[in-house]
Amino acid sequence: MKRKKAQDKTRGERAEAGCEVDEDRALDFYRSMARVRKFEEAAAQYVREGSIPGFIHAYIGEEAVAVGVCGALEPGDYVTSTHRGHGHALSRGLSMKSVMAELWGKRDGTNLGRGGSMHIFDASRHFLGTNGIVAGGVPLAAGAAFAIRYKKTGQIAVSFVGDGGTNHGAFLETLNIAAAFDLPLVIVVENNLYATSTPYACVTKTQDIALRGTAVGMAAETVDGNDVEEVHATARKAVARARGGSRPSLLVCQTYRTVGHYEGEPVAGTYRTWEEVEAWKQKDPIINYKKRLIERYGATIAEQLDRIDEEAGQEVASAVEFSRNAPFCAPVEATEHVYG
Amino acid sequence: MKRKKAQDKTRGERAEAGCEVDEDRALDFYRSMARVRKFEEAAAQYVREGSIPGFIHAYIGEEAVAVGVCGALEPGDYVTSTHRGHGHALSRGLSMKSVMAELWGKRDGTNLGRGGSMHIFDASRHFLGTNGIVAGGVPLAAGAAFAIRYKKTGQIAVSFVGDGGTNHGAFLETLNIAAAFDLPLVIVVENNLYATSTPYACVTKTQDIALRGTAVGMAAETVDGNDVEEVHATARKAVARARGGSRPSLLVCQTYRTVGHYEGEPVAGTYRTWEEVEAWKQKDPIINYKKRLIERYGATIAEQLDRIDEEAGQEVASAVEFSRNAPFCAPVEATEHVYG
Amino acid sequence: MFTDNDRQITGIQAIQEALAEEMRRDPNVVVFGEGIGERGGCFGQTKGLWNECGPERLIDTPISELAFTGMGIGASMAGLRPVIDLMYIEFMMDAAGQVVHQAAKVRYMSGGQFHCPLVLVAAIGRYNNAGPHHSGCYYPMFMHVPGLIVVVPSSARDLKGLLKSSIRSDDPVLFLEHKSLFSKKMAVPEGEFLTPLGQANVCRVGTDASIVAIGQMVEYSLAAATSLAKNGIEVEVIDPRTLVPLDEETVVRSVQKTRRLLVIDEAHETCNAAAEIATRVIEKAFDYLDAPIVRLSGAKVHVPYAPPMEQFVAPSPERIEQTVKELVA
Amino acid sequence: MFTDNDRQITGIQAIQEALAEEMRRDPNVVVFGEGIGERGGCFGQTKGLWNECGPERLIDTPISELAFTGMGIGASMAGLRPVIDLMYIEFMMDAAGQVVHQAAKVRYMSGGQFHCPLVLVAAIGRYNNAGPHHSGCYYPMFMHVPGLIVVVPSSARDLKGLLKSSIRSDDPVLFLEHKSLFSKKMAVPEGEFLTPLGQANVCRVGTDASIVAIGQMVEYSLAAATSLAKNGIEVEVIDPRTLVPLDEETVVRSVQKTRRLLVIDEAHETCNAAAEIATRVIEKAFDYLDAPIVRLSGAKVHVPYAPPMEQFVAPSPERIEQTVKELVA
Ligand SMILES: Cc1ncc(C[n+]2csc(CCOP(=O)(O)OP(=O)(O)O)c2C)c(N)n1
Ligand SMILES: Cc1ncc(C[n+]2csc(CCOP(=O)(O)OP(=O)(O)O)c2C)c(N)n1
Ligand SMILES: [Mg+2]
Ligand SMILES: [Mg+2]
Repeated sequence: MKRKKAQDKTRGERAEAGCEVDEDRALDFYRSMARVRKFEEAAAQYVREGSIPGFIHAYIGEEAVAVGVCGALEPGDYVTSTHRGHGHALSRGLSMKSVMAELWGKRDGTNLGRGGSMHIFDASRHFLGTNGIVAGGVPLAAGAAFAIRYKKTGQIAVSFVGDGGTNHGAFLETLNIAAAFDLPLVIVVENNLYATSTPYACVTKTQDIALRGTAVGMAAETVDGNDVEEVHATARKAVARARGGSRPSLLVCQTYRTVGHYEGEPVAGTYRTWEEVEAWKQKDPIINYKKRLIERYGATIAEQLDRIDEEAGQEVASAVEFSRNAPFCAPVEATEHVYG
Repeated sequence: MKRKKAQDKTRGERAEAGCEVDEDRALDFYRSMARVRKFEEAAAQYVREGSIPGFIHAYIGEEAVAVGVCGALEPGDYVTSTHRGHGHALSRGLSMKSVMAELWGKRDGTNLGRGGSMHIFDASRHFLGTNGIVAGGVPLAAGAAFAIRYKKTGQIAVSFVGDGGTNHGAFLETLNIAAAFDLPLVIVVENNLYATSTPYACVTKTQDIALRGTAVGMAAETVDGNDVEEVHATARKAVARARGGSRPSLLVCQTYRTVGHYEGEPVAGTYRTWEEVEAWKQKDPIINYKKRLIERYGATIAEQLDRIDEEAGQEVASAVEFSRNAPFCAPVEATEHVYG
Repeated sequence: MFTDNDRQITGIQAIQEALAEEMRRDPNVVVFGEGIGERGGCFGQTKGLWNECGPERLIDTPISELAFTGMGIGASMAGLRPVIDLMYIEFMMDAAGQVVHQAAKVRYMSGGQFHCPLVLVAAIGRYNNAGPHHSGCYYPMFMHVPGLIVVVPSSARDLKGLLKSSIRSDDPVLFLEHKSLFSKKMAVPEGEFLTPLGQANVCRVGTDASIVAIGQMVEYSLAAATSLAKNGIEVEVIDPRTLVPLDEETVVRSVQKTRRLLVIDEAHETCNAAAEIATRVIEKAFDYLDAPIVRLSGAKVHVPYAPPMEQFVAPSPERIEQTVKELVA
Repeated sequence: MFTDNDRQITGIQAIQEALAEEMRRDPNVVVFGEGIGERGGCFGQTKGLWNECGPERLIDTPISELAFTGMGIGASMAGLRPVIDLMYIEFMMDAAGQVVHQAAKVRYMSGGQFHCPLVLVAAIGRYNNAGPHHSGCYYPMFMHVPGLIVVVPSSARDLKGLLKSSIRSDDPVLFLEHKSLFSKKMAVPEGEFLTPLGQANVCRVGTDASIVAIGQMVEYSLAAATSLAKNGIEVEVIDPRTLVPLDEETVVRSVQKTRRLLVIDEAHETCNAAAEIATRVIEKAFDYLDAPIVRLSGAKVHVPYAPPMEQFVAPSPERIEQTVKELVA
């Protein structure tokens, strides 16, 4: 399926394509995206300020992918994430306070402050971790998918990976295995066009990532990753294939980060032009969704959306407050949770 | 290009497809294949007998691939090989005596008996080694191709790899890089349908290996690997693409080993049926080529071919004699040729 | 503990038994690897399991070490207890990213939320001229990585007892089988037994010097010890069996008694297990030593193919004997 | 050797200079890595080279560590001298198969027909809470592998001088840069100079005890030494600089003088460089030792994220000082 821009579609076409959701769902999507956005903005600020130690990779501009995909999942489904994983964690229902506290390195973090941004785990949410190793989570998700099928539990597994990750053996090998073994797995590529500073087009001859799925016999689709409803609709089909028929899918979401690779990197001017960034900001998944919902449901909904924005901001502020005041683990606790 | 069996083609079609070569060339092809066959038969015998230490993977049944491809190369071209690499070594002009002596672990071996069957190197032939690591040679060949292009020497690089190797990250990652970087490289897949005991069809969803090339934007063709002239003709095109335009190719050769995975493994009865092996023996690249040349040039050539068989046998016998009597390196020489 | 008339079985049979018993006991045990299905594995290690376990639990993988090792890790996080057969330890290098950064770290990073109960099985050691890509030991590289248990058995009995314990471990285990054990027949008791991880085996009691030997070096050391006994030299031979965690106490106690220590390790010398063991003894029992600790190791070169050179690069019973004589002189 | 009024530059600038000089000198030097082209590398290590060298010699790779490392090896066999930038040493695990089985072995296996003149560059060590996937040292794993040279500089001067020597080496070099050096300004002489591989640096002369320290531990040890001197304790501080080959002689000579040895290594304890150094000293200078060798190492756990825990897992100047006091007591 060739990508078709969201704005190219009429409302009728969207409904027909099964993209359009009901109002409650739409508000959920919007809320989820707004929460991620506000979270990332705050996290970035506290990294700049130095109160969050370490570094983070913000998900700003890509929120529709995590929200659209995770909206298609059941609570028991397994998810592996990336170095840019706060959005996945929040969209999977991890406690915002705990995720924020993890960034602050605090004991009340999802995993006691031992991991930080690139190592967020939550067993209660079947969240198998953000990951500091590019494509490192892809085989893990395939393994979870294997376990699921073996135990016939009816769950599925989802793995997020970047465009850069699709050139790594961990992704490429797993893609073949997932297809060969009929694993109940959805691999979601977040194609934001760059791996750090490297344009995907400079390290590949063709940029149609979905072909890699097709080549190994896997269902593969490409969607507008900035359109939460399109992502969601396609993810639902992929999830159904996995859950119903134990068939894996490759879902390529075209998107863009409108911030630097990590917080602190210039947004543009080095390897990306300001024009390019600006053009993508015009396609902002949250702003445009707000516009679309107002078009669709009329001005009355604007107020609700504003309230959602506000609530998300408050939730983030209270997560920050909580994290700032939370205690660290004692230094000697560093020796726990490892054998030998 | 869909594979078409050699026997399906008429002579006219073959000539038209640019497959048919002149008589001298045909005799060369036959001689090269016969030499490899006789070499492998002898090596296998001396492994069984215990006078060759270690183990070997014989190339019997696949000779047309090495001979067809290497026949398209210039002396300066780089080649990387596999664990099943005697055929590649001989087809690249390595001294048969030295290769045999390497198998015997002798000082007169290509590399002083330090490597044996899976580690045959010859710098004078730009032969970058048989390899004990599946797909281990593929990135090496890409590197040689990079060096060539960088130095503008007009050489090219060729990498042989098995079907099993095409599921390894070293192959998959390199495939993308070769395409992206326009490397003067030909990757030759020897698809003998099995990786050890594992049918390719059991660990892949689709068996069209060429698709993997296409998916990353590389020229890819599939040929009858038991037809030396078809292999050669296609290899020539790939070599021309590499040498002329610095464009890589993936060349998939469908073939079969009519012996066990390693010498000592039963030929059939475990993971392969006798019927399957027998059917492939009917497609033996050497016997059939002999038949075809007799058809083509008449009975007079039969005598020449018989003489070639005999000469090959004699050459092998004298390589064996040489190797048997050659000295080992002194034990302490094990400490040489390594730093630190 | 075991009677003298134990039955004799090969190392491979011991492994088969351990797998069969554990797979029967626990349906969460599955095996991933190349050719470990109907074929029974490259060394026969899964022979006889096919009828009982079939393709659901014996998963023939493509040659994708990184991915199928990672899959095993993910499966272990989701409740299975995979045994991942990597054939030769050399091929574990292609899976090192997943082993070091995921398997070894998941429990630690997640603050104990996730465990990786899996066993990475691989064959090690010089054996019959397999050449430089099929003869290495390399366990010291993985001993360095926190979170990994490293087991190197030296007998069929321990192959069985330790493999069973490894499968029951909640932490990832590297279970490394010296090829010299595969076809050798050795005494193994009937029926089920476990050998605990982290417990050394004093294979021979002695008073004049202690030898700590790993893998095939245990056999070599016992041969040297027998010969030395004829000269009135009684050496104690200790097989640590698990290198991580290391049973320091048994080693230190022995050194306190004999006051002399020889550590024998087939792995290349630099940063090997022998260096770690020697250093621990220095840290814990320096004052008991009457002579420098001596280390005999695999040479600091790769394992060459030709038989005379291949033999040269590892300690031999003769060299061990000679070294002990010098040590106690 | 160098004057006091050497100019001060950062570690990254030192690396840039070494690369620039060597690339100017030898057209066969090329750099492979992620983002090392126009962007100048994740740490700025190739900044300033783009105009001169361009995309032909600064090759931005996809995230395919195994393949581009293997490419570097193949290119080196075909006559180039690649510098392969792996960013963090963690990502070298994904290339371990090519590093261990090809780069380290080609010269040996081929009987000296082929050489691998290449440099594998990676950043190591705890630094600013990068978390468990970006804070490791791991050099001991690679020290174990014959055929690899392992270099761990501890100053901007050595970063420059050793990188230049590494690029000129005909054997593969792991060149490991501690992140703490990147933005620190240190004295580096103007103009070209080489620091030889295999030669330790005696950073401070002393009589009461010897410290062998690696990477950032050199800085910590010198701080401890200054403080100890105020208490009248004079320690000798030795930086081996290259761990393989190791300048045993300098270490042994120092121990013969001071009769006490402390080895400090940020890498996890088990089978680390400190274990190797301690064992060599036992082998060569046991009789000179007046006290057990002491080893201070990175903890046997991964490097956690939270600042207090991160600090806890490596030796500190205070712990070094305290340990020396106990050692000389
Ligand atoms: C195996 C590995 N190699 C390199 C890195 C360094 N690194 C971190 S993020 C990144 C870029 C990833 O690009 P992509 O997969 O497209 O994700 P994005 O950052 O664009 O979301 C790189 C190279 C890493 N973490 N792991
Ligand atoms: C990385 C790696 N994994 C596993 C092996 C063990 N092994 C040796 S040959 C082989 C099968 C290779 O199959 P294929 O690539 O199809 O080549 P063929 O033997 O059929 O010629 C395997 C699995 C190896 N040598 N290297
Ligand atoms: Mg990206
Ligand atoms: Mg094959």
